[in-house]
Amino acid sequence: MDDSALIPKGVKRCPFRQFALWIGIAGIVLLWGVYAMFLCWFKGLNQTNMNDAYGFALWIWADLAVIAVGGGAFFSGFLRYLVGKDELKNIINYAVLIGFICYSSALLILAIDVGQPLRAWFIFWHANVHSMLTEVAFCLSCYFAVLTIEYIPLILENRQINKVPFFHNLAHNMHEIMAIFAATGAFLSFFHQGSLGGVAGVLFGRPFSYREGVLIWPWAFFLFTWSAAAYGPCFTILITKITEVITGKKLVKDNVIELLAKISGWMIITYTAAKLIDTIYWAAVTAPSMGFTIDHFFGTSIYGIWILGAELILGGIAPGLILISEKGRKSPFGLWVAVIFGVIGVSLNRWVMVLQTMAVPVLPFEEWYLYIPSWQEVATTVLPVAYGVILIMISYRYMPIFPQEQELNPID
Amino acid sequence: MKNEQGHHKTGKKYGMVIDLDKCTGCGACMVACMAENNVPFKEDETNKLDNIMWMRVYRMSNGKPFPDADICYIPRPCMHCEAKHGHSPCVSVCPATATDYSHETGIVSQIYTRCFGCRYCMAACPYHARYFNWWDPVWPEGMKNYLSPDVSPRMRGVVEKCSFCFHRYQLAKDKALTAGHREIEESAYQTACTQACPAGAITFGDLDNPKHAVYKLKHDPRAFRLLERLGTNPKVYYVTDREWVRWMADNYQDQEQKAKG
Amino acid sequence: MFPFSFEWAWDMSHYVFHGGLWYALAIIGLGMTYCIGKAVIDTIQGKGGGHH
Amino acid sequence: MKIDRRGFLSLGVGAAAGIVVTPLPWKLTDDLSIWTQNWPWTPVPADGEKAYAKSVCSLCPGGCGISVRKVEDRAIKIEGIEGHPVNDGGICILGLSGLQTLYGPTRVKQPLMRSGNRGEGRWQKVDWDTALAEITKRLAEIRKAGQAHTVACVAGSDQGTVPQLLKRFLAAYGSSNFIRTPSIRDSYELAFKTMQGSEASAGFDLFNSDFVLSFGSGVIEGWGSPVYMFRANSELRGKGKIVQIEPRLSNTAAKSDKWVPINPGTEAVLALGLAHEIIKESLYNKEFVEKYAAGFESWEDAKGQKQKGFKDWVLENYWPASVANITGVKPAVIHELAVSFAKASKPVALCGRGQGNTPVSLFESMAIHALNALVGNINQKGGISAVPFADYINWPKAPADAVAEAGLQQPRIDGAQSDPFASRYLLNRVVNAAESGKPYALQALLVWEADPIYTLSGSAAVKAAFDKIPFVVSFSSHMNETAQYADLILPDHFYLERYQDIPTPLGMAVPSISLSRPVVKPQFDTKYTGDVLIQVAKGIGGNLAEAMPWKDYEQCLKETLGDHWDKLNAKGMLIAEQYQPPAWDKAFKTASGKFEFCALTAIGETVSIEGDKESYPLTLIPYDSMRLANGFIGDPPFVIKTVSDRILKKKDIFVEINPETAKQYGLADGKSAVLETPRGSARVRVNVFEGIVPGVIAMPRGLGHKAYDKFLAGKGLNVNEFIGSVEDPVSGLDAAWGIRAKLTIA
Repeated sequence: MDDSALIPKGVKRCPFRQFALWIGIAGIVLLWGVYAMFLCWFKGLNQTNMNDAYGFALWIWADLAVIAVGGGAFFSGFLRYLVGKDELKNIINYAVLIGFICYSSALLILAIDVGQPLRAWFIFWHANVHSMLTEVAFCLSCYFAVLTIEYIPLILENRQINKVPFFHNLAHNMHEIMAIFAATGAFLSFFHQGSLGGVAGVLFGRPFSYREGVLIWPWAFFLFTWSAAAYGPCFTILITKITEVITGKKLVKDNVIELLAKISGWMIITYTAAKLIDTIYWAAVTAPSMGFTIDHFFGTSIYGIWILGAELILGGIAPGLILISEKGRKSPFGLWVAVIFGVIGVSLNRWVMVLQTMAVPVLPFEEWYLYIPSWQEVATTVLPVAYGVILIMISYRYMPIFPQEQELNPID
Repeated sequence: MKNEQGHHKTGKKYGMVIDLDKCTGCGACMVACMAENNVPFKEDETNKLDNIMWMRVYRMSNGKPFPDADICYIPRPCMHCEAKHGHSPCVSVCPATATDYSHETGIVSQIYTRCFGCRYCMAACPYHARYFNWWDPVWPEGMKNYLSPDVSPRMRGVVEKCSFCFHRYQLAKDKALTAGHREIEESAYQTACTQACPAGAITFGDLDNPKHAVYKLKHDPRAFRLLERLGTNPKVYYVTDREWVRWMADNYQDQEQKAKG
Repeated sequence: MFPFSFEWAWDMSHYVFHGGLWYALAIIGLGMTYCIGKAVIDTIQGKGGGHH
Repeated sequence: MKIDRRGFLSLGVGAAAGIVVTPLPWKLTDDLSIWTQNWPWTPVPADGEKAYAKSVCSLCPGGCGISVRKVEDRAIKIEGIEGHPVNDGGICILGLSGLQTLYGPTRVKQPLMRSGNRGEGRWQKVDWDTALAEITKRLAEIRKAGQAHTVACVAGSDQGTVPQLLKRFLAAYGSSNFIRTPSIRDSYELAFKTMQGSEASAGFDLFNSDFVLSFGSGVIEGWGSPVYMFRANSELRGKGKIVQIEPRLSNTAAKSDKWVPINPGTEAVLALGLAHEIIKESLYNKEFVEKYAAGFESWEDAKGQKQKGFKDWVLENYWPASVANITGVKPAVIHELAVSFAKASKPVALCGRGQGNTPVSLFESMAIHALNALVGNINQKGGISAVPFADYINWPKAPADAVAEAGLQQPRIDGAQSDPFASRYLLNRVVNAAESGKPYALQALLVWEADPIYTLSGSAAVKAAFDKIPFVVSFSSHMNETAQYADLILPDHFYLERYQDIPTPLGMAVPSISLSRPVVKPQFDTKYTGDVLIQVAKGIGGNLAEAMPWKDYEQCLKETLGDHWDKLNAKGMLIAEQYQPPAWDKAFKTASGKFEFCALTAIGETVSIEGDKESYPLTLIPYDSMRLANGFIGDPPFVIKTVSDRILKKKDIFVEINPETAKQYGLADGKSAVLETPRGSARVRVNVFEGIVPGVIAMPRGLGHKAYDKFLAGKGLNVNEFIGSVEDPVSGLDAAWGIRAKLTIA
């Protein structure tokens, strides 16, 4: 089959057979996930290893993590459209695509995670405005709509679709007012990223994750927004770099990456400082007032104090320092290390805020609760990865994702 | 969750006082509750992390070696907390308003047909008083016969918990209305566990009503609540002579114990 | 979500929350209406059509 | 019409937009959510007229008043009756779950005849005519062959009309082999008989005690009438002291004011050690001991030989130091305990381990009862009293024909009642007798409200004995182990479906009668055991028919209760309110007319258990829990659901051992181990528990069922499979309190 008519002009793509083979491989993984998803839907959540102590588990972690790393989309949009960092237009498409994948995955996982998916719309219909989760749901869905709006023009710019005048015009018009959408998206993101932190931070029955705060917002609220803004770009850079490795092409110019890396670096450093202060205050004041000590929270080998160290040092200080130093972010190795550590660091933070919160015994006669996900949970968590790979492959092949690709990879 | 400040004064605050020295750990409260509230059961119930038990009797141990070892049973219904904001940790987090704090009774309700199973309330509850229906409820051949029409059986995928036998409150209220009484008698509204307890360890009533037994009992100097320092303001009190139980119940550390007493 | 559902209350929480929500929804809705509407008009006026 | 790409795309987008604008998706979404709220497989219980039916629970001898909530003709909840003298509104965990058995799959729904091998579970469903014809034919044949005495009956009680009808049936038939299942009742009845000369059961006025000295009795674990004792325990809070002497920190021990850990099986020695201190300190009740007791001081008998009295015997043999050596209780503790017990104003000592489902040796029950005598708290407020058996059954003696006369001439199969110290019933000996065919081979066994295959120690031997009995009939209304092993099941109505008179609840100090009344109509094709007996008697005819002159059981019950019938129907329970236990001068029907300490000094020592110390360094003891029913009915699903995961995890049972012992044998908490006793071995899991005497392994009773449903069957192990019967040489009772064992890493 020849799909050359669909491929953007001026770029080179692999043969269709090779493309189809990889889509097929990812498709098998996807199907495995879909099978597990249907098991969960038809047989119920007994298919998971969640239990009454672990009402929130792997999935909620995956949700929080993909939304955090998907924060690259809103923050790049914020930087480009509102702050005016115009260079970022060269990576914004990809950031949007990654964000779209992350957010759609998050929504899909949520649809599997709830016990009554067919009633999930009650969260909107019977909204309890005091719940952080309501805020998450609303902002998440709205922002997903924004991401879709941001992604649609890319689809419409496909060579064949763009031939249709209506679509051409629609894409053009959407580009025109994209700043308004991006601003709305940034506004929504500030809230839902924060609310995800709020989800854990307001749990005053769970001294491990509970944080004091301002008005209705616990400090974790702000830390989550901040960390999403800080680590989201790391993930955008990471995926861009991986894409470059796989395609064997340079797709985005170094100055663009370095700008994003620098901003990310400073965000990480400031975030880590804030997180450190938060941690100290929590360990010294908040938790003890509730009858808990730091030893209590880090009582097992899995949830040892190492996890806090790893999060703050390896996931915070290290990538932050690398990225703020010019030498660090300019060295390919430094950049790789920083973005990988950064992404792991923020994922670890989300893990801790969800799973360690559940694991720590609160009642005096309880033991630590430990949990290992079932294959169905793993499969449904891997599902979005396969789906993301497929969507990136299709988008990269047929849409003009990287504006600088043509310039950087001239076809002779 | 309407902010009905005005109702606070006229409302009741139903609560419990459990005498841990009388409690024998026999488990009658657990079964009374399951029988009253159509709680399902499954073949293997030894995984205590997925067995629905609105009223669960926990076992505390003083951790001392033989022969100074001591144990104490501690029955744990829903605490029907009334924390800072006038409601429990779970009520404010429910995104779909499927759980609510009643200012008329002080009872935290759960609307099963509203709940869509996000389990955020379970994450919020430090007492593990909330249970998720991981399975469809299935009753063996013939056993559906004993199901009570007063409490609807729950479907798979929703959270359930102790309601302080709210249907009994409604029944008592209806009865009082028909009889022309303004007040519900203390004895007219009692939970299934209170009624069943063979040791008479559980006392139930309006914590704010000086005529009710719980009012006096909660002021007992030996009375305490579980995890009081979390600020959940639970409506279930415990009484015991055993000091180690009182210390442990609120996670007092050794050094705090020394400082305090 | 709507004032006619029973859990609705006319209080500050609802003003703030739903104010923000409906504001965002309005921007998204109006923005998209504008884009689609303008694209329809543009198309009728014969703009676009692959000779871009 | 030609559809080009552009048209197609517009059409698609148009259609999608169109569908969203229509109400269809919204309607569907709404419908789907409504569907999830009314899943057809989630039951909706039918509503209807509500009513309460009052009755008495007979799942155990506790005699609690119950009030059953009904909707139309469905029973939906069992509750205790407020103000009831036994339970005052409270109710135990098993009583609460009665409806699960009533309606559940374990019921025997019609008469069944075995079609496969014994215990295989293959049955032929038959109608009552066929079933009755079968039992009548079999029993008539045995009788005709002159083997009437080889028919025996095992029943859970010997009081009330059904056990009396069984007894009467056997008597007219020609057999004296009516046997009650063993329990602490046997020990108490025997102690009363030997020391006080009374035929009576034991009553305890714990509500008015101020010092309860319990030798392992699970006051809050189902000992006596469970709910009554729970209430007494609560009543005692702040008013009196409870001291629990037990190898294990049971719930009773944990709730007591003091737990005295003791080496298992040495309770009698400790009791006498306490007696030693009480006598030495001269703290005993002088009035009682001097005026109303015999054999306290040493005396010279008619032949002029010096006989040692209780006092000298105790002072010589039970020095605190040596008692401490045996029991593991420190001399200072013995002394302090003795003093505080004797100085209390209403002290009482109790015996019977756990729920008292097994007897203790006569030596033990007498030693402990001697403490009550020393403090003079017999037939007193707050003490122990001998409660006369109910006297409302006054049927004329069953007429006997020649066959019956001949049969009754034969000795009892269990040799019970053969000498003054022998127990009234010795079911444990039936096992040996059936196995060996001595004194004669059993031809038929009728089982009512008992499950000997499950509850007797040495399960394998019991089963082997059953194999030798050609005809086993069970009257069980649910499929328990013995029913499963029977040849014919003639299911009785379940307790909620029938009338039944219930004598004085176990452990209550005042005689009473209660009446169970049907709260629902029989759910299945079941029949009163009384009716079966009447019909079989009529079928065999002759003197048997004469002995059972009633039309049916209900008529028999009504006539028997006479004036009480109406009152019982109205009140549920009749208490002899005016009853006062006889004063000391009239209380004792012994030869001396006094309380006889000498009965104790006349007999031997404690019973030691099976197994040698070399091969089996540890001791296995069973323990009881309210959450594990271990009698003729097993745990319904609700009850098994409450069992701790430190007792049962999936299908594995946990045994408790002290950390020191665990360390010694390299066993870690939660890990698997192999338990081995002279009677068998099996894989268990280890629960390292600080509340148990080192060297002891404790295993719960009530698990390891092979009968019942998937909720109970196959979970854990039956401790009776690991413990063998050990006969008390004096009373003949099975006094095994444990067995030697070893525990090794699996």
